[in-house]
Amino acid sequence: MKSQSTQRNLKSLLLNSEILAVVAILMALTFFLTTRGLPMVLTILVDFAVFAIITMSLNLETGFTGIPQFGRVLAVIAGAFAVGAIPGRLLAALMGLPAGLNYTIDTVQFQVSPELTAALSGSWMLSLLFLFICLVIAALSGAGIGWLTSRPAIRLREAYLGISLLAFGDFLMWVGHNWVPLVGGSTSVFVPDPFRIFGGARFEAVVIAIFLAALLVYAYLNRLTVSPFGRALKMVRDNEVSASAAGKDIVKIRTQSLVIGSMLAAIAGGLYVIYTGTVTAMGYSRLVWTFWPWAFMMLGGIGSTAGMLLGVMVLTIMRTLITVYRFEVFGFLMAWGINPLWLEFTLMGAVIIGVILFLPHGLVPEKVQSILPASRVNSILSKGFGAKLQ
Amino acid sequence: MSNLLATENVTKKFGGLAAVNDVSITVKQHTFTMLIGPNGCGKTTLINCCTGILKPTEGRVLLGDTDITGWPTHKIYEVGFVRTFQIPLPFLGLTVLDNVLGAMRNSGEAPLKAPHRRLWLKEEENNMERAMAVLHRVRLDKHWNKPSHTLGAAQLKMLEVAKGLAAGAKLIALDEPIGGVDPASADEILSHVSALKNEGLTFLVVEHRIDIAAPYADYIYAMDLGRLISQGTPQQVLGDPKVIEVYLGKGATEAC
Amino acid sequence: MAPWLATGLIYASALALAAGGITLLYMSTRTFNFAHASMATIGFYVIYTGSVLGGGTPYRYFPLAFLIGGLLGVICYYGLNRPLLKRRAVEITLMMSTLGYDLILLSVIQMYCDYLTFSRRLFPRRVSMSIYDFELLGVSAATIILPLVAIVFLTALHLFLVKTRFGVAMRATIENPVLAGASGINADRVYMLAWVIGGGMAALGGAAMSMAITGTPVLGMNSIPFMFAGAIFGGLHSLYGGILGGFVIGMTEYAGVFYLSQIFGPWVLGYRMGIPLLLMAATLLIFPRGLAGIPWAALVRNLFGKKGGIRV
Amino acid sequence: PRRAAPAPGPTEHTVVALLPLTGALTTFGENSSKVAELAAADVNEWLTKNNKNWRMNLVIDDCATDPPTGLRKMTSWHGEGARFFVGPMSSGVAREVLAFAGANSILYASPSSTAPGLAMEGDWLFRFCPSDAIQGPAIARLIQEAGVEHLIFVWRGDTWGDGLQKATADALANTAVQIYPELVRYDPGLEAFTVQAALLNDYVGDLVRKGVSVDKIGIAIIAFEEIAPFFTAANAHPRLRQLAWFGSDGTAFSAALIGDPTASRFAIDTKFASTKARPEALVAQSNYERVAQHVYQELGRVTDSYSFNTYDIVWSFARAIDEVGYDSAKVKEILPRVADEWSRTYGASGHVVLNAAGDRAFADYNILVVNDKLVWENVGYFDSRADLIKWTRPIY
Amino acid sequence: MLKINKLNSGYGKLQVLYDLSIEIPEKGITVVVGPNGAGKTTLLCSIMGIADVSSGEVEFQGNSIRALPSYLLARQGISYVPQMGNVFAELSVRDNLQMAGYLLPTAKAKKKAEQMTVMFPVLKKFIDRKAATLSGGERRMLAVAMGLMKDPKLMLLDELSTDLAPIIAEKVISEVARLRDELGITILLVEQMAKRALEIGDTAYLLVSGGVRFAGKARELLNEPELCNMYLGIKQPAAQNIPSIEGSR
Ligand SMILES: Nc1ncnc2c1ncn2[C@@H]1O[C@H](COP(=O)(O)OP(=O)(O)OP(=O)(O)O)[C@@H](O)[C@H]1O
Ligand SMILES: Nc1ncnc2c1ncn2[C@@H]1O[C@H](COP(=O)(O)OP(=O)(O)OP(=O)(O)O)[C@@H](O)[C@H]1O
Ligand SMILES: [Mg+2]
Ligand SMILES: [Mg+2]
Repeated sequence: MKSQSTQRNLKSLLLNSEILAVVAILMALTFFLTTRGLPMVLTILVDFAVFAIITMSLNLETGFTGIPQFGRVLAVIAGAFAVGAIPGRLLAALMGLPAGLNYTIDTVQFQVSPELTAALSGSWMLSLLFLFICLVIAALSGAGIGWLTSRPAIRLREAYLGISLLAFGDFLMWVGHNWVPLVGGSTSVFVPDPFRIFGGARFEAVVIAIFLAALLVYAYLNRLTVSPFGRALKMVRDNEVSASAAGKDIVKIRTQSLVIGSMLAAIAGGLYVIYTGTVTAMGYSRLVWTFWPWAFMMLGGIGSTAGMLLGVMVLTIMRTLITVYRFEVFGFLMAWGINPLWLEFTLMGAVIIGVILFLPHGLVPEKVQSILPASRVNSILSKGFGAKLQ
Repeated sequence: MSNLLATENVTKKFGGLAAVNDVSITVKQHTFTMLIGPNGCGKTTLINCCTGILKPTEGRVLLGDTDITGWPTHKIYEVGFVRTFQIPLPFLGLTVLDNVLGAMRNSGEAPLKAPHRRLWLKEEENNMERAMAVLHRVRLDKHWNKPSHTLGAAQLKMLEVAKGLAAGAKLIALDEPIGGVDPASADEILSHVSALKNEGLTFLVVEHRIDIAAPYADYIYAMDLGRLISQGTPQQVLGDPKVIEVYLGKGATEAC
Repeated sequence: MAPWLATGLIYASALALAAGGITLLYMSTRTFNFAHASMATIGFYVIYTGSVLGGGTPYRYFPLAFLIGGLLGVICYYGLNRPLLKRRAVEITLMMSTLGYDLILLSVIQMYCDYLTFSRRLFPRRVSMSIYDFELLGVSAATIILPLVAIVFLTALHLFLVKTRFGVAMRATIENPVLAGASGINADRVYMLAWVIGGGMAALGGAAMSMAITGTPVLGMNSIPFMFAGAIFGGLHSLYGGILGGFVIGMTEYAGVFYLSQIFGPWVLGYRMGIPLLLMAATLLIFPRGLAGIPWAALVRNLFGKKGGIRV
Repeated sequence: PRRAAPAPGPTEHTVVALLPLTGALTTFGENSSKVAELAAADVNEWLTKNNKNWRMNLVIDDCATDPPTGLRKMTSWHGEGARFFVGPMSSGVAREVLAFAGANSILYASPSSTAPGLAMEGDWLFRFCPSDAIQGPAIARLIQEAGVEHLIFVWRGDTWGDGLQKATADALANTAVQIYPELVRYDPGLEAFTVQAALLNDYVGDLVRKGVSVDKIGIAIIAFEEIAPFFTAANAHPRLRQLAWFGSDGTAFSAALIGDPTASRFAIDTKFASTKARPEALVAQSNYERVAQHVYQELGRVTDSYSFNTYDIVWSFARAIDEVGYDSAKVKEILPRVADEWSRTYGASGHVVLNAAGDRAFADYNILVVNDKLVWENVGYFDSRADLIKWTRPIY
Repeated sequence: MLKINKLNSGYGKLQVLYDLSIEIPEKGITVVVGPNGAGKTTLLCSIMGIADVSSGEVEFQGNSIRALPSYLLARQGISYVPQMGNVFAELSVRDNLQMAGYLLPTAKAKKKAEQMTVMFPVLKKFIDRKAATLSGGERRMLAVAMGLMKDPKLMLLDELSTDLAPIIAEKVISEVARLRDELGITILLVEQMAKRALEIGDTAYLLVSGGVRFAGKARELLNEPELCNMYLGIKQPAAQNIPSIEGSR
C-alpha cells in the first residue's frame, strides 16, 4: 500500500506540469547555449524574465479572478514612469543637483545623469539602496494604479471594463509623452544605473537579477494561488453571485487581485527601465505590453502559473528565432516581392490562432485539483466519510 | 424555542409589481420551516431579500437580534446565514469538492496569510473531511474530483445543497433543494437535513414537491401573490382551502 | 461651418460605422473583434487602390470595400470564430483569436504596401485620400456624402434587424445556441451574416475615415481604441447604442479639442484622446451599460419632479 | 534574400541596419534601407576587387520607431553576434538602446538622430548628421532673412521635433524676432490637422488685431510627411496663405507635398522654405548622385537627406572593420578618422567630420522651395561658419 | 416514429449511454424515467445531435437523422424542451415566443403565441420582461409554452414538472395528454414525477446507469413494485393512485 502510494507520488511528480515546464525551459536554454553562445541565452532570459512577471500578473487578474485586464500596460507604465521620475530625482536632490520640474529636460538630464551614475558606480551600498528604492517605488505606484483601476472594476463588467482599461492605457502613454516633467516627454529620461557598479559584467548582472526576480515572483504567486485565497479568486471568476453567497466579498477580492497583480506588473516595468537605463513614454504601447502578454498567457494556459513561464519562454524563443532566421528561411518569398520582415506579424498571429484552435487550454491547462497535497487527500479519502459532521 | 430569523413587513417591488408584499414570517431555532406557494408568489424573492441579494423596498429582516436588512450577502454569510439557489450556480471551473470547500470558512483566504501554507493547512484538512461527508450524503462523493461543469442537472442541484449544508451556518435557506432530484435521493437529502436539524441547525426550505418534503416540516408558511395566505403545522396549512385552491389543486384535496 | 466640423463629421461617421460593426459582432457572436482594425485599414486600401489604379471618385469603390470587408469577415468566421463558438469558447478566447487574425491581416497589408511601393511606384504608406475628393456645395464632398452614407446604411441595418426576426434570432442564437437550433434557427447563417455585415462595416468605416485623416497601414490600429470606446460607450447590447457611441466619441474628440484648446491653450492638443475617453468613463461609471442603457424616460420623469427612482 | 551576395570563402561580418519600416518614419526607413543595400553591395564589390578575406553581411530589420521593439531587435541580433548597427533613425530608439549598447560594446551609428541630449562623449553612438544645435540657427537665420518679426511655432511632438523646435527657439532668443507665446505641438501619430490650422489662424488673427502686418508674421513648422495634410487643412484659412512658412530637413524634398495638389499650391504661395544639410563642396567622386539615382530607380522618388548619411555609415564601418577587424572597441577608436578620410573623396553626404561627442561637427544647409513646376528647387544655402545665407535666387 | 438502435454516446471521452435501443411509437406518450445521472437528458441530447454519438442509429420516420444539425431536426418537426437552459434568458418573453415560432408563418406564430398566453396567463402579464427575471416556475412555463408552440410531430420534453407548483404541474401534464389525444402528437417525456407520468403514458422505459432496465407498457412498470421502489421512490402499490401527503413516513 505504502510503496504504491510513493510510486503514485513519483509519477505525479514526473507528470507535474511545473517540473515539466522547468525541464523544457532548461533544455531549450542548454540548446541555445551550446549552439549560439551565452549572449543569445542572456538576451532570451532578460526578455523572458520581464514578460514572465507581467504575464503572471496578468494571469492572476484575468486567469484567476476573471477581470478582463486589457490595460496591463497601465501598471507597467506606472512602474516605469515612477522609476524614471522619482528615484533619480531623490538622488539628484541629495547630491544638490537640479531635481525639480526641469530635471527631466533634455539638456539638464544630459548633465545630471552622468553624475548620478558616477555616484552609484562608486558605492555598493548606494547602488543596492537605490535599486531597493526603485523597486519599492515601482511597487507602490503599481499598487496605487491597481487600486484606482479596481474602482471602476466594481461597477463595470467584462468588455466594458476591458476596453476602458485598454483605452486608458493608451491615454497614460500619451500623458507621459506630453507632460515633460514626468519622464521627459518625447525626449526620454535617464534612469541612474545601479548595475553600473558591475562594470563590464553589467549586462550579465542585470539579466541575472531580473531573472531571479521573475523566479521569486513565480514562487510567490504559486504559493499565493494554491491556497484558499486562490480558490476564492476562482470562485469570483466563475460566479459572483454564488461567490458572495458563499461569503466572499467580491469587491475586496477583486481589489486585492488588482492591487497585487498591478504591483507585480509595475515592478516588472521598473526592472525593465533599470535594464534599459531610460524611460521613453512612447515605448509603452498596448501591442507590446498588453497584447503580447495576453498571447503568452493564452499559450501558457489561462489559470496556470507554471504555464505562464512555459508560454513566455516558448514565444520569446520563437520571436527571437523569427527575428534572426526570417531572411534565411523565408528569403525565397522575396521572389514574389514579399518581404520576410512582415512574417513576424504573420507568425505571431498564426501562433495565437493555432494555440487557440488546437491547444484551447494552453500548454499547461489549468489544474482542476485540490489544493491539499495529494498524500493528505489520500489519507482523508481512505478514512471514509461517515465521519461526523459539524 | 426562540426566533432565529424574522422578517417584519418585508415588501419588495419590481417597478409596479410587488413580488413580496408585507410579509412577516419567523423561523424558530432548530426547526424545518417550509415556504410554499404557487409559482411567482415571491418565495425566492423573499429569500433574496433576507440574504442580501436584493434589498427590500420596505420592512426589516432580523437574524436573532441583529438587523441585517440590506447587508451585503457575504456579511450575512459571516453571521451564520447561508442560502442555496433554485437554479444552481456552481463554480464551473472548480472540482465538486472545491465547490463545497469554497463555501466553507478558511482563514487562508487573506492574501497575506495565503502564501504561508502552515497557517491554514490544518483548517483545510478539517474542512475537507467535513466536505467529503456532506458529499457522501448527497451522493456526490464518487464525483468529488470532477470539474463541476461535467455534472448533470440534478447532480448540480445536489451540489448546490451540499454547498449550503457544508458552509457551517446556523441558518440555511434552501431554495427548492430537491427540484428534479429522483425521489429516493430526495428522501435521503431531506433526512440528512432533518438529522442536521436535530444537531442544532435551522432550515428555511422552499419546495414544490410537497409529497416528499412536507413530512419533514415543522411549520409551513404559504404565500400567494406576494402575501402570506396561511401558516401553521403541515396539517393545518395543507388542509387550508385557500392553499388547496391556489396551490395544491383539486387532486390533492381528495387525498387529505 | 466651424473648422473642426467638416473633419469631425467625417471622422464621427466613420467611427459610427466601425463601432456599429463591433457592436453587431459582439451582440451576435460575443466576439469583440480586434481584427476590426485591419479590416478598416483594408477598406481604406480598397478605395485607395481603386482611385489610383481604377480612376474615378473614391466613392465608387465603397461598395467594393464593403464586399471585401464582408469577405474578410466570412473568412474569420469559418476559419476561427465558428470552431470556437462550437466549442463554446469564453469571451476572452474569442477576443484573442481575432487579435491573431488582425496581426496576420496587418502583415498582409504591409506586404501589399510593399507591392504598391516597389512594383507600382506608389506611396501607399501615407495617403491623403482627400485629394481624390471633389467639391460639393462649397465644401468637400466627403463632408456631405459620408454622413449620409452612414445614416442611410445604419438606418437600413437597424430596420433590417428590427423588422425581420433576424435581429432577435441573432441575440437568441448567441445566448443559447442549443435552444436556438432546436427552434429551427440556422446558427451558421446567423453568425455568417453578422460577420459579413460586421466586416463590411469595418471596411466602410476605414474607408470613410481615410477621407478625413491620413491613410497609413496602421490607420485601423491607431483608431481601434476609439472604435471600441464608441462601442462600449453606446452600450454593447444595442446596435443603435454602438452607432451613437461612435458618433459621440468622434465628435467630442474634434469639438472638444478645438474648444478646449481655445480656452486653455494649445497644450490641450496633446491630450486630445483623453477628452472622449473621460466623457466615456464618466458616463459608464454612472450608467454601466452605456448610452443605450440610460433610462431616458425615467430621467426625464425625474427631471419633471415625478416620483420614482432611476433604476440602472 | 536581403543579404548582399556573400562569397563562400571569406568570413562574413554582420552589420545590421535597424530602420523604421513601419510607423511614422516609414518613408525614411525605406529610402535608407535601399541605400544601405546599395552601400553593402558596393562594399562587397570593393572587397572582392581587392581580394580581401571578408565580406559584409547586411541585415535589415524593422524597429518601427518603437523603443522597446528597437531594443529587442538589437538584443536579438547581439545574441547572434552582431556588433555593428546602422540606425536607429529616431533619437527615442537611439536612447533606449544606449545603455545596452554601452554595456555590450555595440557600436551603432544613426543617420538621422539629432537630439542635442544625445551628444555625449564616450558613448557607443555615432551620429552622421549634425545635431539640432546646428540646424536650429540655420532656420533662425532663414526666418530673419524673410523679415519676419512675429513667429508662430507648430511642430511634431516627438524627440526630433521637440529638439529642433527648442534649438530654433534658442537661436532666435537674442534676435528681433518675437516668438508667439502659444506653442502648437501636435501628436506624432496625428493624421488630421483641422484643429491645429484653426488655432494658427486664431493666433494670426490675434497678432493682426494687435496691429502686426501680415507680412511680418511667419510660421515655422517642424514636421515630416504630415506636412501635406497639414497644408491641406491650413489652406482652408485664406489668411494663413499670406504668411511666410518655414520648414526643416523633415520637409525638404517631401514627396507627399509634391504629390498633393492643394498642399503644393499652398507651399508655393507661402514660399515654404525648408533647410537641408548641404554636402560640403562635393568632389567628383562623391557618391551623392549614385545614391540619389539608386533610390529613384528603386522607389521612384527623390530620396531624403538622411539616406546619404546611411551610405557613408555603411562604408565607414566597412573601412574601419577592414582596418582593425570585427572589433567594435577598436573600430570605435578609429571611426572618426576613417570616416573623415573616406568621405573626403567619396562621401555621399559630403565630408564627414565627427566631433568629440561622435556627432557630425558642422554642416551647411541648402534652402529648398517648391517652384512653379512643382519640383524642389535649391535657392541658396546657409553657411554655418559665417552664419549667413547666400542666395542664388533670393525669394524674399 | 423514432427508432434508436444500439446507441453509444456521451460527452467527449465520458460515455453515458451504452448500447441503448428505444422505440417511440407514433401518436403515443413514451415515458422515460430513472434516477439522476442515468442518462435521460443525454438520450434527448443524442437525438438532437448535441451530445457526442460514437455509434448507433437514430431514425426518424424511417430516415437516419444522426448527422443532422438540430435546426434541421426542428424543421422536420421535432420540438425539444431542454431540462436546463430552456429559455433565452436575455430576451423578453415576447421575443422568446417569437423565436419559438421561428419556423411558423408570422400570422400563425402570432396566433399560437396568443394561445399560449391564454394557457399561462403569467406570460401575458410579463410579456415585455426579460426571461431572466422570471421566477423559476414561470421560466419553466415559458419553456413549455415555447415547446408547445412549435406545432411539432414529435416532442421531446425533459422534466416538465420541475419547479412547478403542484397545481400547475398537474395542468401541464394533463396538457401533454391532451396533445396526444386531440392533436395526435408523439411525445417523449422524461419525468421525475414518475407516477403521474406513467399514468398518462403509453410506453415506458426505465433507464439506469446508461442502459435500459425496463421496457414495456407504462402501467406495467407501475406494477413492478421492486423497480418502482428502488428507482422511482414509489412506495405504495400501484392501485392507490393519488399521492398521500402525510402518510409516507
Ligand atoms: N428582477 C426581477 N424583476 C422583475 N420582476 C421580478 C424579478 N425577479 C422576480 N420577479 C417577479 O417577482 C415575482 C416573484 O418571483 P419569485 O422568484 O420570488 O417567485 P417564486 O415564489 O420563487 O416562484 P417559483 O416557485 O416559480 O420559483 C415573479 O412574478 C417574478 O416574475
Ligand atoms: N455536459 C456534460 N459533460 C460531461 N458530463 C456530463 C455532462 N452532462 C451530463 N454529464 C454526465 O452524464 C451523466 C448522465 O447525465 P444526464 O444529465 O444525462 O442524466 P439524467 O438522467 O438526465 O439525470 P437528471 O435526473 O439529473 O436529469 C452524469 O453522470 C453527468 O455527470
Ligand atoms: Mg423561486
Ligand atoms: Mg436530466
